[in-house]
Amino acid sequence: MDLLLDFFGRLITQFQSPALAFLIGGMLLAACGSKLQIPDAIYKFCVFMLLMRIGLQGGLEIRQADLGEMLLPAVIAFVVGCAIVLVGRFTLARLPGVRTEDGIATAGLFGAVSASTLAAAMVMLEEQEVGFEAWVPALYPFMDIPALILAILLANMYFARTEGGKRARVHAGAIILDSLRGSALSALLLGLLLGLLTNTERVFEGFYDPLFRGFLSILMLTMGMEAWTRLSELRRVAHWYVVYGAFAPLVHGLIAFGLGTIAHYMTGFSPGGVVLLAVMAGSSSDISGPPTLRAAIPSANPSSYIGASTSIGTPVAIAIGIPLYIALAEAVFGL
Amino acid sequence: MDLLLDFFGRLITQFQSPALAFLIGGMLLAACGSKLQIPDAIYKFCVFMLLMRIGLQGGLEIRQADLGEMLLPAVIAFVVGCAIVLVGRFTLARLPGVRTEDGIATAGLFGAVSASTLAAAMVMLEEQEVGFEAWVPALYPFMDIPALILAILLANMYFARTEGGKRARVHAGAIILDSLRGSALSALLLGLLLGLLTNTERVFEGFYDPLFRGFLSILMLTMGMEAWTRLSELRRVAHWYVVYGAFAPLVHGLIAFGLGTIAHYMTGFSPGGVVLLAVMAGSSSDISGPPTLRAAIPSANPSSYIGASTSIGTPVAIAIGIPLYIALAEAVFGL
Amino acid sequence: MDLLLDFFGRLITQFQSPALAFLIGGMLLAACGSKLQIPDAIYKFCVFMLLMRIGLQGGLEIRQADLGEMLLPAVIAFVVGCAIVLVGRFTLARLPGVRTEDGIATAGLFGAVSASTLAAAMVMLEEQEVGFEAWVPALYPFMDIPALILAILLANMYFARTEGGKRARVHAGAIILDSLRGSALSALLLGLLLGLLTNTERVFEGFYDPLFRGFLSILMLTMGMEAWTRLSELRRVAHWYVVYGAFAPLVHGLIAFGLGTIAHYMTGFSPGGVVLLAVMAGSSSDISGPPTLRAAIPSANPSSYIGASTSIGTPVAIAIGIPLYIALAEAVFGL
Amino acid sequence: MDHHKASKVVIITEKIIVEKVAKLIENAGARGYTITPAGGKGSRGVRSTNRANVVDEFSNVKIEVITGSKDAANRIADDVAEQFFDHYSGITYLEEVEILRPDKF
Amino acid sequence: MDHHKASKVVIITEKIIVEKVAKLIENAGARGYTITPAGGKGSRGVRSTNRANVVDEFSNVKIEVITGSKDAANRIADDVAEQFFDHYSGITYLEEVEILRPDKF
Amino acid sequence: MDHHKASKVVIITEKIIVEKVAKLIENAGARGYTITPAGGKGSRGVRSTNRANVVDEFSNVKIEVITGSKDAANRIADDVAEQFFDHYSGITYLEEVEILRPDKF
Ligand SMILES: Nc1ncnc2c1ncn2[C@@H]1O[C@H](COP(=O)(O)O)[C@@H](O)[C@H]1O
Ligand SMILES: Nc1ncnc2c1ncn2[C@@H]1O[C@H](COP(=O)(O)O)[C@@H](O)[C@H]1O
Ligand SMILES: Nc1ncnc2c1ncn2[C@@H]1O[C@H](COP(=O)(O)O)[C@@H](O)[C@H]1O
Ligand code: NA
Ligand code: NA
Ligand code: NA
Repeated sequence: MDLLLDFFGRLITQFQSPALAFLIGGMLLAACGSKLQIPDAIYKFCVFMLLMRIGLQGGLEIRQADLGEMLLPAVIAFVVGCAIVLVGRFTLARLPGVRTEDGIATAGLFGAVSASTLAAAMVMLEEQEVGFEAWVPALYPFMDIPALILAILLANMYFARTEGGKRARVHAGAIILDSLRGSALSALLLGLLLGLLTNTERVFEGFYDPLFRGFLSILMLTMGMEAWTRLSELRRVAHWYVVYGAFAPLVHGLIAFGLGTIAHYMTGFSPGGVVLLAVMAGSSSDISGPPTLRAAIPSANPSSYIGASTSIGTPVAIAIGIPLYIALAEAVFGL
Repeated sequence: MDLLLDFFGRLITQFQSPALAFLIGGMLLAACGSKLQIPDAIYKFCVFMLLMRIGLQGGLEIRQADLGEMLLPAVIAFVVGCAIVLVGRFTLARLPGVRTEDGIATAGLFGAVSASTLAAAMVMLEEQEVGFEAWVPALYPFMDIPALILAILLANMYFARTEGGKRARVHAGAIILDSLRGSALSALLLGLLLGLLTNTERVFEGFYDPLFRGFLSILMLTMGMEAWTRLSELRRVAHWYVVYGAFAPLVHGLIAFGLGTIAHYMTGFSPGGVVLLAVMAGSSSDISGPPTLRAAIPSANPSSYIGASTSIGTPVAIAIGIPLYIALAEAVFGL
Repeated sequence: MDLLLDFFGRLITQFQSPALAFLIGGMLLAACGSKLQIPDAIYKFCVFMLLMRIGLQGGLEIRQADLGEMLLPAVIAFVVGCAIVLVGRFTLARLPGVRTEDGIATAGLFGAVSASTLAAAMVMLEEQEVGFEAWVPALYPFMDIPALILAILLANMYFARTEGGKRARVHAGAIILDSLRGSALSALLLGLLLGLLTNTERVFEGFYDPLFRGFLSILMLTMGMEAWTRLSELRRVAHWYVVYGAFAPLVHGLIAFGLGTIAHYMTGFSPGGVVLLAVMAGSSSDISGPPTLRAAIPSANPSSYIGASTSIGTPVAIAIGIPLYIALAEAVFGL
Repeated sequence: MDHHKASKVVIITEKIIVEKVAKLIENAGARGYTITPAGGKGSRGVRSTNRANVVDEFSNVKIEVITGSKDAANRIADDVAEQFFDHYSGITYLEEVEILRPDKF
Repeated sequence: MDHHKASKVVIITEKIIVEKVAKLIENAGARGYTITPAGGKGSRGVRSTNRANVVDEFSNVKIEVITGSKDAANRIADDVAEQFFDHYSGITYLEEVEILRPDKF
Repeated sequence: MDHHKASKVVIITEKIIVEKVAKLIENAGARGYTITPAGGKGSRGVRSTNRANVVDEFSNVKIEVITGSKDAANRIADDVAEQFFDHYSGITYLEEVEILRPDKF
């Protein structure tokens, strides 16, 4: 009982975090019909700044890291990414009123990872002074890419069965390349490389790192406005997407949290790392996932999966998921 | 005599302020035909940064403020906003060569408030270490909205009389909502709210506050270029707009300064607050005022009111008005 | 021998500089087909920030400078700018497969100066704590403008001869004005003026100076991507452009380094100044040069000169030239 | 596929009234429209597209409507001109086009 | 100069498939095309041009192809509609134009 | 309202010469023009609209001129092609349109 009270106390403090505040502020603005707009160039710049900062920091710190430790968490990331898609395939995609391909695409998007959500979680962990291994952000592609590939594969298997025709081959290599070339992953990987190999400390410490929080706040504002604006698209699709969008992030996050906790006890994976793993699982891709799915499963209706993710999944993943995992970590690992 | 010399000494120091320097620099660039352009996305971003910073600061500091003190200055702001429009209606709008509706729209724009001018004044007060109450920027809407509504009302009364037809109803509620939803006021109010309710200190101190001056300098540069570029539009309208644009800001500012001084002696309204009140009165709206007036008084010629405001009124309000009120405050309140 | 080893040791350290790292990172991204894009508004903003910072710093420091010292380096800058164009006219432009006007335009572009390259060199000198006179960046127009004018003049002389017709007059005044009005030079000169005449220390120290490195890194990234993307244009022009693009920057830089060294022994021109003079000579104009040449020599094929400069010349000037001159300066002046 | 005649109405006007024009178009029964950013020069001066406009709302847009009914097209052009072009700058004109799927327009 | 009749195909569709459409156009033998940013409203909802789209790839483009061969024009219009408009939103239509240099198109 | 035939000249060319083309249009007696940002591909390679162009001046624009005089339209098309298209990339074509207020064009 005491534990529970303590837990809710911690949870409530998290809600005052500026990242959440700006997210909710953005929703509020859109709800009130504000004409404020963040220009697209600024939005893209914010995303670039965050990913470059995350990448550079990872690269700079990975130099001293023992990458062997990364193995188990990477396997977990892979397993979780695939599991999310499989679960979505056999629950959401089978519900009445949900077209199978739409359900599969949605599961793929929720299995993939949002860099912005990850960035928000990193800021909140830093605020709480909860540490994590330098290589944790590099787990991103291990969860993101398999989820997208599996979803595309499942969609093609479904088409092959229903249309009776010959099964379209899924070019996993092409999809992997496409993901790595996407603006999100390529900025992250470039940052990692630069941080690892070159003298980027000064530009990291004097520019990317101090401006990180600020640009994140603008990004959260934009995402909040977008979430609200796209709510209307959900009206045109089945209600199940709302249900999935509301609960799936937390279920996914808690599964990853559980597996991460096992890794903690087995190999000493840090509590902060467990939280970030849960955040990745709970997030749904906002930058590179949608166009990848749109191109690979063109018959899936984007209103369903983008609506479910942008308008419901992402706000839930950030505003409820992150505080929840941090509070859980504090309770479980006694931070 | 000594007092006057002292006053001019202070006035001259103000002119080296970077905000003014960049404003004049922008005019110079445009006058020389420079091809330098500040992209629209950057301009919008600068405006957002300033308003968010002003709002957050207000919100953060208002927590300790005694809002009762705000009452009298808010009433003054309201009265000044309306007075400016009425004076304009019965002077400018009656001059030969000035179409009545153009004159009314111009008076409305000069009664409304420019957030950029306010920001410039705040920086200059901070440079001089002149303090003001945290809630002063929140006086903005109390002057801005009534001025716009009154102008629209007067225009419709005029149309009703001249066209003899039935008087078009002015939907004050709709105009208030429209103003609050404008990008300027909604960013300011969101900032206030976030500052008041959430833990935004770190992002304020690490991002919005330190970058404030820099983005203001870019904004001033842009406004200077715009002022010069639009000068040509004034050629097509009556000369009276030039006269009004040159003198009205200072007259309005001095009226507000006077009323503010009374509030100073009655309720201890701070000298910095008096200056900012004068600055608001002297400024003319550059972001949300023009589209509001354009939509509500479509027959008014935008070249007249935008020309008078952007090309003459705003440079005068910033480059002469702000230094004047600060020097006055130093002389009157013995700072 | 020892000296040579020492020199190569220094050279290699330079390669880890963040400016180079981001440049090469950009080329890598483009080579891998990354979809990352830096929005045009952000690119323009980065350029503005760098030029304003260089200008302001120059202006602020020039106040204490002895401008008499500037005379000899300015003459050298002028001579080098013209020499580069003349050499290009009588080598590159006479090669088989190279159209004369294309060769002349290319020589003009390589004689002109790149502000971004200059900014990168300034950051690298600051990292090495190698000082230079405050007025060195102000040498820029003394090399840039004469080179462009001379190229346009030579092109017209060539047309007059070949087409037998009357020689089109070159309006040197118009070209000078056009150069000064270009976005690069006008931002630089405005910065100088503001730094010299107004109280811009705080905005310089709190905004333009600290953000300089960061925006430079983004600019270098963009230039790297652009360099790779435009490589394909070179396929359509003679191979000599590749050869010229690869060697001319270093030859030009070393000539300027030599003349600068003479000035060092004659009038005490600083080693850092010598390096920057060499960098200017080795760089080729990327912002204002191309449109100026395009307008003034319309028959020259832009693929040749822009390809040679953007894809080969600039990467060589930055990635090999700057480290080379710094290492040379360390060896020669015993820093 | 069979091709069918249809009409295109083009409206070039100030961005600030784009929503009102869109409503007018929908009320006239058209099924869609396309908007492009535009600058230009007409009787009321030059407008630019991508300068930092302190009063950006005043830049232009080009709105195109394809409709199968020549009547609807005429009505849109006439109504826009009547309702807006006294106070806002703008022009409108019509073109003939060929469409593929007449049921869509 | 002499003027010659030619056809213009206009395709308004989602930005995300612009490269595929461009390939289709080139395969049909056209010598060039022009792309303009566009927003709009059709049967599948409103798209905007310059809001910060978190999923910006979904905004529209307008692609115009001038070609001297009416056949090529028809083929492009038909093929685009068949291949893409089941799954992506978009419209296509044709216009008659007059060109100056028939060898260029 | 009555409708009247008029001509539209379209010029797609490099942004860098837009001012010169505008002057040519005004000298030909046209009362206005509309400019839209454009990218595209022609005989001289691909141009893009919103990448960070280090040499941004080279992206394209589409300029449209409506004029009541078919002669003026022809002259504009011919002159632009003659004066600029040797050295700058670009195309030009004409269309027929219907206008409402013939005095305006
Ligand atoms: N003759 C014309 N041809 C093409 N566009 C025009 C013409 N006249 C006006 N426009 C466009 O319509 C807008 C408004 O015109 P106006 O109301 O005459 O100022 C201008 O900014 C141009 O974009
Ligand atoms: N009737 C129409 N007139 C002009 N543009 C249209 C029309 N219908 C659709 N469009 C354009 O084509 C795009 C896709 O249409 P749709 O596939 O119907 O959603 C829309 O976003 C509009 O830009
Ligand atoms: N066949 C075509 N159809 C449409 N636009 C074209 C065509 N050919 C060229 N263009 C446009 O005209 C520009 C210049 O063409 P060019 O001079 O052939 O490089 C291109 O970038 C395209 O925007
Ligand atoms: Na996920
Ligand atoms: Na005012
Ligand atoms: Na040079």
